[in-house]
Amino acid sequence: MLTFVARRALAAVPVLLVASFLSFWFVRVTVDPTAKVRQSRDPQAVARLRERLRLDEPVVVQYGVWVRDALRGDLGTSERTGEPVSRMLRRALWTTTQLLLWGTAAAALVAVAVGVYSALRAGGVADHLLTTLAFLGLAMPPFWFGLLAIQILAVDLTRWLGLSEPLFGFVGLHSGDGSGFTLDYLRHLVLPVMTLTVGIVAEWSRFQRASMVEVLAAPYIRTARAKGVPRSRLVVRHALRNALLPLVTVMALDVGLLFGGVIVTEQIFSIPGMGRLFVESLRVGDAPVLVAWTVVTAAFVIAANLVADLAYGFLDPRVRPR
Amino acid sequence: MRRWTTMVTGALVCALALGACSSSGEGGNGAGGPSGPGPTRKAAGTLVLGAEQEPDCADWIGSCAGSAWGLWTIQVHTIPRVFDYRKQAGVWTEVPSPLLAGAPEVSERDGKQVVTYRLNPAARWSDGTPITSADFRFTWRAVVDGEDIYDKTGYDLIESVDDSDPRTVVVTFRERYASWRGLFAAYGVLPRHLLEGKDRAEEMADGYEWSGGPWIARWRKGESVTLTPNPRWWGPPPKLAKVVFKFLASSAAEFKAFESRTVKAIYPQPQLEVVGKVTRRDPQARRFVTTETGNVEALWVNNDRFPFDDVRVRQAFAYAVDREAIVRRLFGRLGVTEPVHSFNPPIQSRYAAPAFERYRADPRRVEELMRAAGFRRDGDGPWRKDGRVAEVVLTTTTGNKRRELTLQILQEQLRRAGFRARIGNLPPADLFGEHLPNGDFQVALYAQVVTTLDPGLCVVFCAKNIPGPDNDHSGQNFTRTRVPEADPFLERVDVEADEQERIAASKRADELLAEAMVSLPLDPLPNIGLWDRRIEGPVADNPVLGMFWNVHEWRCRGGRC
Amino acid sequence: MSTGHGADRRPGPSAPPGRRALRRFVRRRPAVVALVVLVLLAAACAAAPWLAPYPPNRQDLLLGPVPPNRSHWLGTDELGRDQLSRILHAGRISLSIGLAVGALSTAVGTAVGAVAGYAGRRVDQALMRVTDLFLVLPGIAILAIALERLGRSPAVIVLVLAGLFWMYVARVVRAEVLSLREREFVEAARAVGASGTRIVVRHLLPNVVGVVVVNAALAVAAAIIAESTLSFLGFGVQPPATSWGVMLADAEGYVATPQAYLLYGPGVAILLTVLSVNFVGDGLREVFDPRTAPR
Amino acid sequence: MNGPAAAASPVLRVEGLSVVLPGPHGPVRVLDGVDLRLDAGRTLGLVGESGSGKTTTALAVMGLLPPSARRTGAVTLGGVALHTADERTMTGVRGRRIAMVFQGSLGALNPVMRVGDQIAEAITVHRRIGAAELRDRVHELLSDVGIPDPWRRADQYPHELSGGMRQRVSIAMAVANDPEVLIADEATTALDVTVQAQVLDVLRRIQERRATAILLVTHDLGVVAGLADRVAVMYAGRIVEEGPVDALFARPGHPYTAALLAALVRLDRPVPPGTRPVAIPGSPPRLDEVPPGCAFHPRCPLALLPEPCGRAVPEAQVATPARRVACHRGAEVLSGRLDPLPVEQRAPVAATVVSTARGVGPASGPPLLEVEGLVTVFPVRGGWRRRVVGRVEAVAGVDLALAPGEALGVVGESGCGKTTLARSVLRLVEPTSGSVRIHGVDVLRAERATLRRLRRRAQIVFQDPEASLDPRMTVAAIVAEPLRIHRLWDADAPQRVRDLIGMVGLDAGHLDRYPHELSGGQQQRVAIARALATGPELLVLDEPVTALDPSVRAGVLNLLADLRAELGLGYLLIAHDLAVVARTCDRVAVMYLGRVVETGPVAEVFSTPQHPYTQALCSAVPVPDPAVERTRRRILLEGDVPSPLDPPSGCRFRTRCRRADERCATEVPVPTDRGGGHLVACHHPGPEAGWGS
Repeated sequence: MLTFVARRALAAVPVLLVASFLSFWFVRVTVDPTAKVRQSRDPQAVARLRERLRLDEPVVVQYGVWVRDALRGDLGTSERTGEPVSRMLRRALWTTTQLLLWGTAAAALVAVAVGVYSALRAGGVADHLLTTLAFLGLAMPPFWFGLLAIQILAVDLTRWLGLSEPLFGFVGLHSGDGSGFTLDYLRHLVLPVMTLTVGIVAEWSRFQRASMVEVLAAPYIRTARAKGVPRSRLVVRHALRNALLPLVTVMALDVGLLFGGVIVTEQIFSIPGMGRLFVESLRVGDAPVLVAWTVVTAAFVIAANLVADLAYGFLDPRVRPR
Repeated sequence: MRRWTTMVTGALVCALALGACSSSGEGGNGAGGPSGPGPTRKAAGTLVLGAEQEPDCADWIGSCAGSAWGLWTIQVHTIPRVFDYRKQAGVWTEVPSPLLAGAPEVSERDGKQVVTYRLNPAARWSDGTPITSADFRFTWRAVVDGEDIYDKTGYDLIESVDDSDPRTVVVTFRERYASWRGLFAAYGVLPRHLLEGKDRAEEMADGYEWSGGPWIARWRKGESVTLTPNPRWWGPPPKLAKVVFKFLASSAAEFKAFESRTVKAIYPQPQLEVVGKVTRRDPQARRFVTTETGNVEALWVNNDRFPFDDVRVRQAFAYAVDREAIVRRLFGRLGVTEPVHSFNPPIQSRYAAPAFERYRADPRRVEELMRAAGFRRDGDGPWRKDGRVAEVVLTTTTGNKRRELTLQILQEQLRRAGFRARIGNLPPADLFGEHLPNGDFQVALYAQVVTTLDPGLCVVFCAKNIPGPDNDHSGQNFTRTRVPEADPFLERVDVEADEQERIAASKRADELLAEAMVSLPLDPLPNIGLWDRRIEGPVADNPVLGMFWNVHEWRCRGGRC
Repeated sequence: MSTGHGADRRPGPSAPPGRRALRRFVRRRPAVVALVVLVLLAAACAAAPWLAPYPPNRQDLLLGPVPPNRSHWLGTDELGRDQLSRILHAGRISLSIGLAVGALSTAVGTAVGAVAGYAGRRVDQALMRVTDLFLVLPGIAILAIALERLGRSPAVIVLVLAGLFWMYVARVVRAEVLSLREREFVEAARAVGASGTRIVVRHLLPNVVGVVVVNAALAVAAAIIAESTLSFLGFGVQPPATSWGVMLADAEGYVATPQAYLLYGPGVAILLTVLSVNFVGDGLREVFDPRTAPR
Repeated sequence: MNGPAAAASPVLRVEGLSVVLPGPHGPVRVLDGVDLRLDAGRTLGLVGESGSGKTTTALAVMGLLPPSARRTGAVTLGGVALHTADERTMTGVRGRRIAMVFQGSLGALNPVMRVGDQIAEAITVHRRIGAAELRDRVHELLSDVGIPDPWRRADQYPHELSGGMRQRVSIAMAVANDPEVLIADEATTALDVTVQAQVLDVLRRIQERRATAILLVTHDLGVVAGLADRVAVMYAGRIVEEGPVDALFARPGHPYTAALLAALVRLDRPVPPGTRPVAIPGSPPRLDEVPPGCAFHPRCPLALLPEPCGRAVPEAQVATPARRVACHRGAEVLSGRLDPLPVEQRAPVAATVVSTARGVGPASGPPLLEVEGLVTVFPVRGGWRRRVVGRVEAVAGVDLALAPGEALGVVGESGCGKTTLARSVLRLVEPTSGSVRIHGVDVLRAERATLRRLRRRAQIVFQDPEASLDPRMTVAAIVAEPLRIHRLWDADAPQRVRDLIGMVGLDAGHLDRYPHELSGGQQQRVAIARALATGPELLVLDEPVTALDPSVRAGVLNLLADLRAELGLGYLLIAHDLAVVARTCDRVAVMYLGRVVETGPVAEVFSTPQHPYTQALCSAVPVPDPAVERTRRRILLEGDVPSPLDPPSGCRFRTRCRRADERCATEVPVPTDRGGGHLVACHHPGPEAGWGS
């Protein structure tokens, strides 16, 4: 098993290399890394920067230098803040990882529950209602959902209930300058996680429903019924586990898409994660951050896919490595 | 000459950071006398305030100089400066800060200008080390010798800083320098004993724990700045136990945060929907809206580019634009109905002549001027000359909805006047980093923001400051303005010590610039503040130091915020 | 011959698969309703120049924002522009972007998927690596950088969005082709001597039409959402052109203000369109799904 | 119920069972008044073709119909009325008193549960039991069904077991609580004959030991013959005939039963030359389009039309005390006054299509097809980069020769490489070495153009007719495609397409149809027409009737025989069903693990097999004669086919051969002629004592 993990991880390296090169190249051709320096009144500054980034050499060489530095843990220095990019990314990634973990967990839980319930009541009123909701969730621009959620669940609710503080926070992950895993933190997570996951909850629940319906029609379910397995055990022990398998793959693929959602969510909820780092860096054309950002994000997605592969192997004995 | 650059830099950084650039006003209400510990009351309560942007870094004399929100959230509270800004007799003026024991003295010695500051003996850093003339000297050297210093203007004219007496700072200039009041004010004074021999930029960039002001600031990147009282502060102690600036990423969230009282005060950009929200009735909220700002939002015209390389076309352009309609539409509900008529911002109004008042929408004048310039027009079609269409590309920074809307109004007005107008917005970095310096634009909409009371337009309108080989392409005259008659007056404003002469020169320059219609000032970009009524204290705008500069004097009704 | 003709079970004339699919689609009520809504919406937008009560960019600065009333059914915005007219015109751009992205990504995806699925190991692996690569790259970020840097014209939006969507179609088509390739009719064609091109064009592609159409519909919906999200982040089309996403993003701050009506029009337009497209796609999926197809 | 006054008390009784399912065009009556009676400890065979309702009957008895089904009638199990029982009660009954074994597909067992746990679950859901006792019980059950090494097997997952093994697990699960009734629904259908024989043996032993009553649901009358006491035949949702197995086989009372029986081939007797299987026209009706009156009447040679067969549904008539026949003319048939077998009618084949008609039967002269030392190796990929981790010699050195007009059958069980052989011969898969010559032209080394020309002369018909026709093409387009590809499309071509369609027994009305609108038999005829379009001399037939219903098979086989006679075609026929080869071919080659072990004239090989494997194979085929089947000695093979990834050394069959000795492990047996072209590749050839009749 361990060698399998190692091999899969190793296999991801070339993908990461090519992805990082593409990201690097793309940012280089689109974002001028000297833009900010050019506003400085020091004419030598641009020349110094050009030399440091080897802008006069081919992109491949620049990339090579970048990789060499990156392997030493040096992802460059932000043009905007002068801070080491690696430090900025570490900070942002930690915040975003929290969002993604909570988001994925909550979304999976809700989606599976809804999907299973719908599948068991397939064709019923509840199923139709949940299907309609899912379609609405899919059709809703996520930022739109987030803004409405803030207005209704935070602002209006606060006023109606006459609270001095909103029930759900929507600025950052803590109120004031708090920190740590507290009730306050959870209250701040609710709205961003909802916004981040509204689309995927809808999608996953639809997927889970379909997969569950299919599994419920599988011959082994009939076999289990024929031996007298009661319904509850049938659903949990036989149907659910099999129906979860395909969802795992879909979830992994969607983590990449979630990164898009993170950009919007963090923007709306003022959360200092990868999304906001990206938006801020893009606005000022902070090339070093943008390069590192795309590469790290790609690595994150690759890692997520890897985890999903391994999870799939763990869940499904048919593909379990020996 | 130097303030303008600071200002311009400020404007750039500010605009870069997406914003309309405000910087603050109305020290009003007779806030805090210079010094002397008042009756000590126990500091109580935590106040959470909204900050619209996060500063990029806290290196106030280096790469992050002029960052408006950096100034408002950290710098004013921690860096000692020689002047505060108060409105006296209806005019914004510098007053000595608690750092000084009295007003600085300006004298002449051996034909050189000498400024003497006498320091308040109680002034000390948060570690107890007294603030001395050595710190002034260190600050001067740090600016002059520093590598990434954004603006050395003024400091580079200092010949020496005498620190022989720790309590007396004697600054000797190489030549006369009218704008000396900006020195050690915008940049403040840095602690020599903490920074000497170290990489200052590195030490300060991510925030610092020392202070020479009422608060000690702790900056949590991305989330907040927390101010706690500086126990060694020699002035009246802060009345609050803690002040937190939460960074808000979007203006929509900003208002909701205030509405739900997640934050208790905000200082928002005057976006359109903001206007609606500010004017809504909320009995729990207090507000100010002021046009007395250091801002001038203008249509900056490239004087080198067809068709605006012809003064008559520029004038026609000015007559084609209905500035009043635009200002009324944008800010009418805030009570702002009149465009600004000078490039000197409202807080420098005594240096300003309402020279652009002449340009009011007038289709007839447009017609006359265009024909005089050799343009012809068929019916509703655009003006043409030698087969070339009078086409205008209007540019502003992407992401600013109000400015984008403004351009849409302009587009419509220009179309009617016979100009073919296109909108080509650019990311701030591109606009300020590339297109403006290279002259690769036609008409750009952005604001200049001034954080000093000293006037000075030469840096943006003198011909010698057109970016080019002579000034290492570092000039700030992006509009390529060449009005030879105006240049002497503009230069004089920078050096003239006599106030009356200076005012006269400035007004004359205004007239000449308006005559040549080098660019078209639009509006003063009002400053807006909203706060919960439970906040007590002198809450008001300060056009130089921002709304929160005296937050140490704020408290909450009943100690609860 | 003794066993001659089997009993003809359906005496009526036989229908080609397309007509059959149509017939089955028509039986799905929500999908049909959605299709009607979609067609009406698209037609209204297409006819905007004739249908809209005002020119979309005509300003009335004195009027400013007024709530819906008899002369402005959906009210006016800050510049006094008629919302209904703008929504109709914006729809042209939103729908065009959606359709173009759907068409482009489907075309590319189908071509890549079909080639990868049929050509066999080496080509397949190469193409799939490329596909994986695109899936790994942070899509919306690339998109934003591209728009910020290459200009925000609808063409760039379409190109880049399509560049981010084709992989999904490619994967589905490839999987479908791979399974079709193993079907014996393909082998039969080879046994008869058919060339690779003929097999792809005559046998494989007609049989993947189902999944392709379904995925194209989903791509259209996703593109409209993506466009609105980009607009929210400030990367929408340039004025005076506007799209639903840009209108919605412009109205973002008006939640819970007297101008909140500005939010409803474009929001409902997006919601309705995407909802309809999804319903139609879902209907198509069931029509084309071999598992639900009765023999 | 008009049943016989039997002495034994019925343990399961089904009376007037009807089931209606919702369909796209309204409700469909899938079962119509089914009466069944199963006595304790006895076996009832329920026989019918796909869609006849036999599985629905089984599910209805178990209460496992989908919720949308409406069921009427009574089901009584040992005095308990199941038709009125609620779901809770049924859950308690299922698996404890009445259990079911399903068709042994991989999906019948939960893929993510260990088989031991699945068996254990069958016990624990019905009673409390200690962990140790449970484990012992599971292992005991696994041994009971003949699974060696039960301790290890219990910890494996279904995909790690072979098909036969899985089916044994299913049986173990079903009998875990010693139920009174065991329903085996097509329990051996997907299995190879040798494995089928093993599994049937397990069922037989279980019944002997536990006196379980078995309802044996199958489409294969042969299977029923050996195991059942009574037989019920279903057609279109009704029981058409029921009776004791001997009497029913000896003298079928319903024309349908008679035709099914007549279509069976007995391997224990040589096929009389020139005989043809009796073909029932048409195909079984879809349940939503059941003809009025007797559902069988459109296909029935005895039907009296319009009255009564076209109008009235025949009631079950009690012919003798133990027999019932639901046929208007059943009495006449049973009394022998009427022959239920249809009279042969044959339309002449339009021979104009193929210019050169050749003689029937093997002809002398140069061989049509020569295969020498053919080896086809597949790489097996695995691991993270899908690298080649092993090689499967699917075809491991095969020599064959086929004379013009000759029909050679290739038989063997799944995985023996026969299908790969078929595809290799036409180079649909790329062989690794050896040579294939068609009329002396080397196929394997042919250039593209030569290969194209060859493909006009050699064609293939696949197993699954539906899969082998492009669903988006009309019949006309499908048949015309070869002509277009080979640039033979001219003014006469449309007529040629019509001729071809006529030749395979369809009419021009079918030309505009799409494949899905045709029955399986019709689809296969279209596939044959396509294969004939370019006038080939060699047809490779890969399991041409396997996917077809038994009543339809004979028609297709007859067609193939006729075409061969008319057109002088050479056939290379691949089949797992020995009967098909016995009927159609002149010679047969028996394959095992990629090698031909025995080859020779059909009659000789099947009547006196020399190779132990051939003997086991022939022995495993059930004989459709209850008397013989009950008494004959079977040669049961041990274990499963070894993995082709790692075939045994020497003789590949040695691991399962009772004659094997050291020589077999080291030396690959060379085919030796036992006379008359009967070649055997075995170190110890010879007839098995006691084999044959």
